[in-house]
Amino acid sequence: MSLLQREREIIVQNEFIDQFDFKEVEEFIKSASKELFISHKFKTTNEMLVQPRGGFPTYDKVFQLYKEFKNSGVDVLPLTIDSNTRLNDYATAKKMLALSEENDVDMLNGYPLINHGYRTTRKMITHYDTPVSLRHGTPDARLLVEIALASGIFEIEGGPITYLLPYSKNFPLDKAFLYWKYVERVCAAYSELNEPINRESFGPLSATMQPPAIVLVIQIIEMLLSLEEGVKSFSVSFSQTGSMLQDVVSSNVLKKLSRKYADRFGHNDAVINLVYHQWMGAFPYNKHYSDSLINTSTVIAAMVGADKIITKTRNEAFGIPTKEANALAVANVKYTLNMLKGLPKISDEAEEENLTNMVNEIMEAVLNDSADTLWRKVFNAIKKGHIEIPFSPHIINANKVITVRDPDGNIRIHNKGKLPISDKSFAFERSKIRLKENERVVDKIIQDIGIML
Amino acid sequence: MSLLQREREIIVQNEFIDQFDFKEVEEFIKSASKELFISHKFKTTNEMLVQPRGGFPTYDKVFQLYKEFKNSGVDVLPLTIDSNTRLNDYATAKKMLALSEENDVDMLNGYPLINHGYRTTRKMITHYDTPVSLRHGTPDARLLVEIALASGIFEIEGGPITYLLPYSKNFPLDKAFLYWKYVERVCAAYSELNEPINRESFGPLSATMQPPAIVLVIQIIEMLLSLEEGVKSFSVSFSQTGSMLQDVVSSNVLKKLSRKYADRFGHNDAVINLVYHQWMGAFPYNKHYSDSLINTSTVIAAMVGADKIITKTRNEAFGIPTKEANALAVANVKYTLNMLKGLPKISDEAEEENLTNMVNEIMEAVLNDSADTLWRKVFNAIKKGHIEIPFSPHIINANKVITVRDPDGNIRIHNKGKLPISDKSFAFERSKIRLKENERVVDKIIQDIGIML
Amino acid sequence: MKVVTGVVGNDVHVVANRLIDISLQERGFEVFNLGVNTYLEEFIDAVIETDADVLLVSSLNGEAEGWCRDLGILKSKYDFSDVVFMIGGNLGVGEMNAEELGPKYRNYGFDLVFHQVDLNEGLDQLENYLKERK
Amino acid sequence: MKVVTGVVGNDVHVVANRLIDISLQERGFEVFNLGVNTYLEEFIDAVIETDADVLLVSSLNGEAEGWCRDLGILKSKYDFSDVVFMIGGNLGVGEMNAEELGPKYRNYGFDLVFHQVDLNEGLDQLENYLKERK
Ligand code: B12
Ligand code: B12
Repeated sequence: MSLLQREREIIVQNEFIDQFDFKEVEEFIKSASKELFISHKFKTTNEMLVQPRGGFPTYDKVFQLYKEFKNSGVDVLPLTIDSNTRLNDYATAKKMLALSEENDVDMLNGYPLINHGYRTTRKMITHYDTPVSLRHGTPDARLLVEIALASGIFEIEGGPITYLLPYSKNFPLDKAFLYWKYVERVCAAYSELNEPINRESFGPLSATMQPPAIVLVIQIIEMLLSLEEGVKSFSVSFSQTGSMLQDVVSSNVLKKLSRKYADRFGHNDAVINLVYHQWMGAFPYNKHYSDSLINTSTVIAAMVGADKIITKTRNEAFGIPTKEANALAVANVKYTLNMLKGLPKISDEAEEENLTNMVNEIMEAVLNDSADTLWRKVFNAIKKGHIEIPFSPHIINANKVITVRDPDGNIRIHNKGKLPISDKSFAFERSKIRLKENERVVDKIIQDIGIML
Repeated sequence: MSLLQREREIIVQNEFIDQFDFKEVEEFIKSASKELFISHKFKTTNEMLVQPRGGFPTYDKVFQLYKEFKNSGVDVLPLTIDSNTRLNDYATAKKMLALSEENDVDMLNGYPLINHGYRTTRKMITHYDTPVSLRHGTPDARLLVEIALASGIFEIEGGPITYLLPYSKNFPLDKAFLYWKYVERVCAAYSELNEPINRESFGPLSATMQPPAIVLVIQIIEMLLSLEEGVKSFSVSFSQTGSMLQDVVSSNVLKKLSRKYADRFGHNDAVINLVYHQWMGAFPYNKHYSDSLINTSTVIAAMVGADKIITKTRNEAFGIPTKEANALAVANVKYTLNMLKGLPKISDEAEEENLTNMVNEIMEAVLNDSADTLWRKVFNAIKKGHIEIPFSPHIINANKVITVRDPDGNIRIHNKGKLPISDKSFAFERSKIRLKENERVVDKIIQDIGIML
Repeated sequence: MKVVTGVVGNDVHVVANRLIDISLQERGFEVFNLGVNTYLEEFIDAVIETDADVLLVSSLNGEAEGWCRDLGILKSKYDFSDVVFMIGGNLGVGEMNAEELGPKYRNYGFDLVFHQVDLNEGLDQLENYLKERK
Repeated sequence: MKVVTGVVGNDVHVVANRLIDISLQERGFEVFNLGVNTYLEEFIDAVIETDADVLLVSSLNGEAEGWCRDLGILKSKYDFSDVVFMIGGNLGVGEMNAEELGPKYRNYGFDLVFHQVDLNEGLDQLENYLKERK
């Protein structure tokens, strides 16, 4: 028995789940409907796929949610996991699930997949026969991903960096790398049975003043870590920055460089897709304004040429959206995508060059680290502050980089901290920033966080 | 006494209005608040001005409408005139106004300005101290414009072509030219007393499958006819075509050519602004989709760099919007414009060149006509079918031109009728069209009219 | 079958009118299209002149009510018992309750009333109505 | 004045927490920021250790209720009569009725409850509350 298989058997021996039947799961995946694979859908359509977010504590509510989504023309269904499960706190999740079921109130902000188990969940997923994407934010997602795949969820979001720095306070980084290696390997193994399992990185990060250079570096790294383990279908992603041009520039550079680095590391056969997240930052409390914001995101997604868009709802500022509000958002996005015609090809040479340079500079610094494996190089890079993200709650994050918006809304690097970018690149960034006389950077940041309010 | 003044005195002797006091009106305009002049607002702001449409039969309802608009942050107020007044049928308007006042139902689709009179209307307009734009669609607008200007309405929309071909069945074209000459002269005369009166052309025309070449030609012609009479502030306009790129191309070419032709005819001192109309064609019955459509229009308006946007509402398919729905639309547009950052500069050389050529070709044919004055040349051009618009109800319209959409939504000239465009330009247009095998042009047109449904 | 059609009153919305013309012809009707801006009297005259079976009135700009209230008086002067009177489009100013508009226009003398109903649906119903009447 | 602050439970929303830290300092408070993912027991310990005047709990991910129901039990073990207990952020899953949430959280043992209330408004009210109590 392989080492991986040994580890898997240990992982699935967990008091919160029933007996895990590897044989049966393998059979299920082997003969699963192609319709469940987003990798298949990407291959067979030219249209941008629309995927909402969403998950409720109980099976019934998720079932109803999916029904609404299907009526609204959804392309990819989400399964959002509650935050206790994300932190492997299955006991609390169980308690809250019971409370939710008894009292018909939602005591969890997502679906506790472990507690429901794969036998139950699979029923729902095969019933709708539509790709489902696992949305979690879990540093140690080994068990969660086993259960997800066994349920028929063939797209797994996340990664050791993107599901750690924004989502955890002190989960050990090296463990996250190893646990995600497990996830990649399991996905790679199942990918050989049918259509490929798709892995997706989470580009929005902390969704707050993230500079594209860092987002792109992290996207490329997580892609490489995944492809290295044999994954063949990968989605890179980023979220609306607040500047239309910066979105276009980010997209152009990300498409180019993700392909370049994949090829450089010999993964020429890997399929790479681009996912765009509608505005992930603070939303206005006015629902009409939220509608306007969401629609504007949709237009931009079409202009950047994303392969999939992940939607928000008019309820975002208030709380988990009702299924109706969520499905409405999907229908609106579908309408707009369908109606949008004659999209121009946009680019900005100077901006694209500078972003390309910054990404390459950081990548070179990472790859030049003396460690023996890619994940260790990246681990060191994060420890050294060569990679860090603004507004991470994690203790390992360097918290030296400071970003502000320029007058066009572009997120610019104001303090570069330990980021290994050249003086020239940094000078370009700084040259765009305009602070008013006596304006304090902190006040500017507070204002820049709230640009959509 | 000048000839014009003699004509004016005759015009204002109308059984439906009270005594018209020219002296008093002149005094009023001389000392009117600068805030009432949109020409002043254009000069003093960099932001896109937002103007809704709207008008109700009774004074009170318009007063309340304006109040809603002001609360929503409106920049320019509209005064939309009912369709009887538009056709100079003041008797019917009077009857319907009385019915509306008695029964508290709206028996008119706009404000019957003649019946209300300028003394009453001026109270409302000076009360809000905000520019008001007259929206009508009247071939013979002489009396209406006198009353409007006397009321403090310092932007007059329309023109002899744009308010005739889409708005009338058999009103004589030559009369329209002469009556609009009157309007231009009155506007020019008042422009010397205070800030300039702004004239605006109505680019949407019949709002249905209008090819940009024709729209631009008509915009330029109406601008020239107006500047020729001494008007100093003019707005050219067009409405969303259904293709983002075609909107951008139209805008770029219209800005360039309107300036070029104004200068060529010696009107270097005239200020020209660009107005963008949100989608003017058939709206969906789903109000959320209408919201999405409207927001998309707003994004495009920002991308084309309009100086003013004219808004629609989520009620468009249903009927005249309530004041609340109308104000909501304004607030949403303001929000989106404020939130949109980092807009790219877009252009498309080949498309811009072809559109420029077509406009120049038609303009040259018009200007080469042997008639002695511009308006007669244009009159002949329309009679000859050198200028015509699809879906005009007017008997003089040639009805030979047929347009269809290309796969990117661009409106293309499929039959050129008598349009004096070169073979090369026409070949460019035709080369973009793709009809399915055995597809009938009429079915394609029906489908192309309904692209937003 | 002969149909007289047009847009009533001071209404210039011509797009639907063009489509109605085409659709009626495709369904095999003989069409007399008076176009936009047509007054009730002109419609009545045309029905008599052409000996039409159907009068199909459109109205889009919301003002139909004002123009159609006198249909009863006009109808009473002639024998129109064989003619189908039909109206459709957007039959009120502002957002209307379709349920209220039906009885109102039937009261004025219309047999078939279609507020914000798709053209093809309306024409299907017309054909059914004609069939059943036989 | 000393304030202990942090985000309760399995909640990683750190943005408001950073702003709270800055704003409290600007208003002259001495701040002990426990950051995100802080459990009720840790808050209580910190209040005792630092002898704080105010405990300012944030919760954004909607799960505060589950984490705060035991506050009463914990409070009953110590004398916290001088400490202001305050909570704010997004205090329920889904769209909530703010009027219902106030009494619920006050019942758990909070003195000041701010559901979807702007930070500065909340801190103004805290300062008023502290003034009035004197
Ligand atoms: C950015 C964001 C994220 C980022 C967070 C990055 C990070 N580490 O900080 C990411 C993408 C990682 C994220 C993850 C998740 N998120 Co989140 N997130 C948001 C979002 C869009 C903005 C939050 C933000 O930063 N706002 C800016 C700051 C400055 O404002 P604020 O946090 O709202 O705080 C203001 C006030 O509340 C107040 N305030 C805060 N605390 C206190 C305390 C007191 C005493 C007072 C007076 C005031 C006060 O002060 C601030 C300024 O006025 C909100 C939705 C929104 N509000 O628009 C959702 C939101 C908070 N997230 C939500 C959820 C559910 C999650 C997830 C569980 C994922 C999921 N199921 O969808 C995970 C959480 C995992 C976990 N373990 O907690 C929900 C919470 C649901 C609910 N309450 O019903 C929200 C509301 C979105 C939604 N509608 O579903 N999220
Ligand atoms: C394009 C348009 C214009 C163009 C018209 C160009 C032209 N000459 O045709 C322009 C810009 C010039 C224009 C002018 C005006 N318009 Co206009 N216009 C529209 C708009 C946006 C689309 C109309 C259209 O062409 N639709 C496409 C065609 C194919 O569909 P349709 O007309 O809706 O018809 C369908 C059905 O109704 C049905 N149908 C029609 N007739 C019949 C008959 C029968 C028997 C049946 C079964 C079915 C049927 O068949 C069609 C296909 O299904 C509509 C709003 C909307 N619907 O989105 C407003 C609208 C019709 N206009 C309106 C108004 C008020 C005006 C103006 C008075 C200006 C103003 N005050 O705002 C002037 C009219 C002046 C006048 N004298 O009439 C209002 C009517 C208000 C109301 N009913 O409450 C509308 C609804 C807009 C609004 N919400 O305010 N307009």
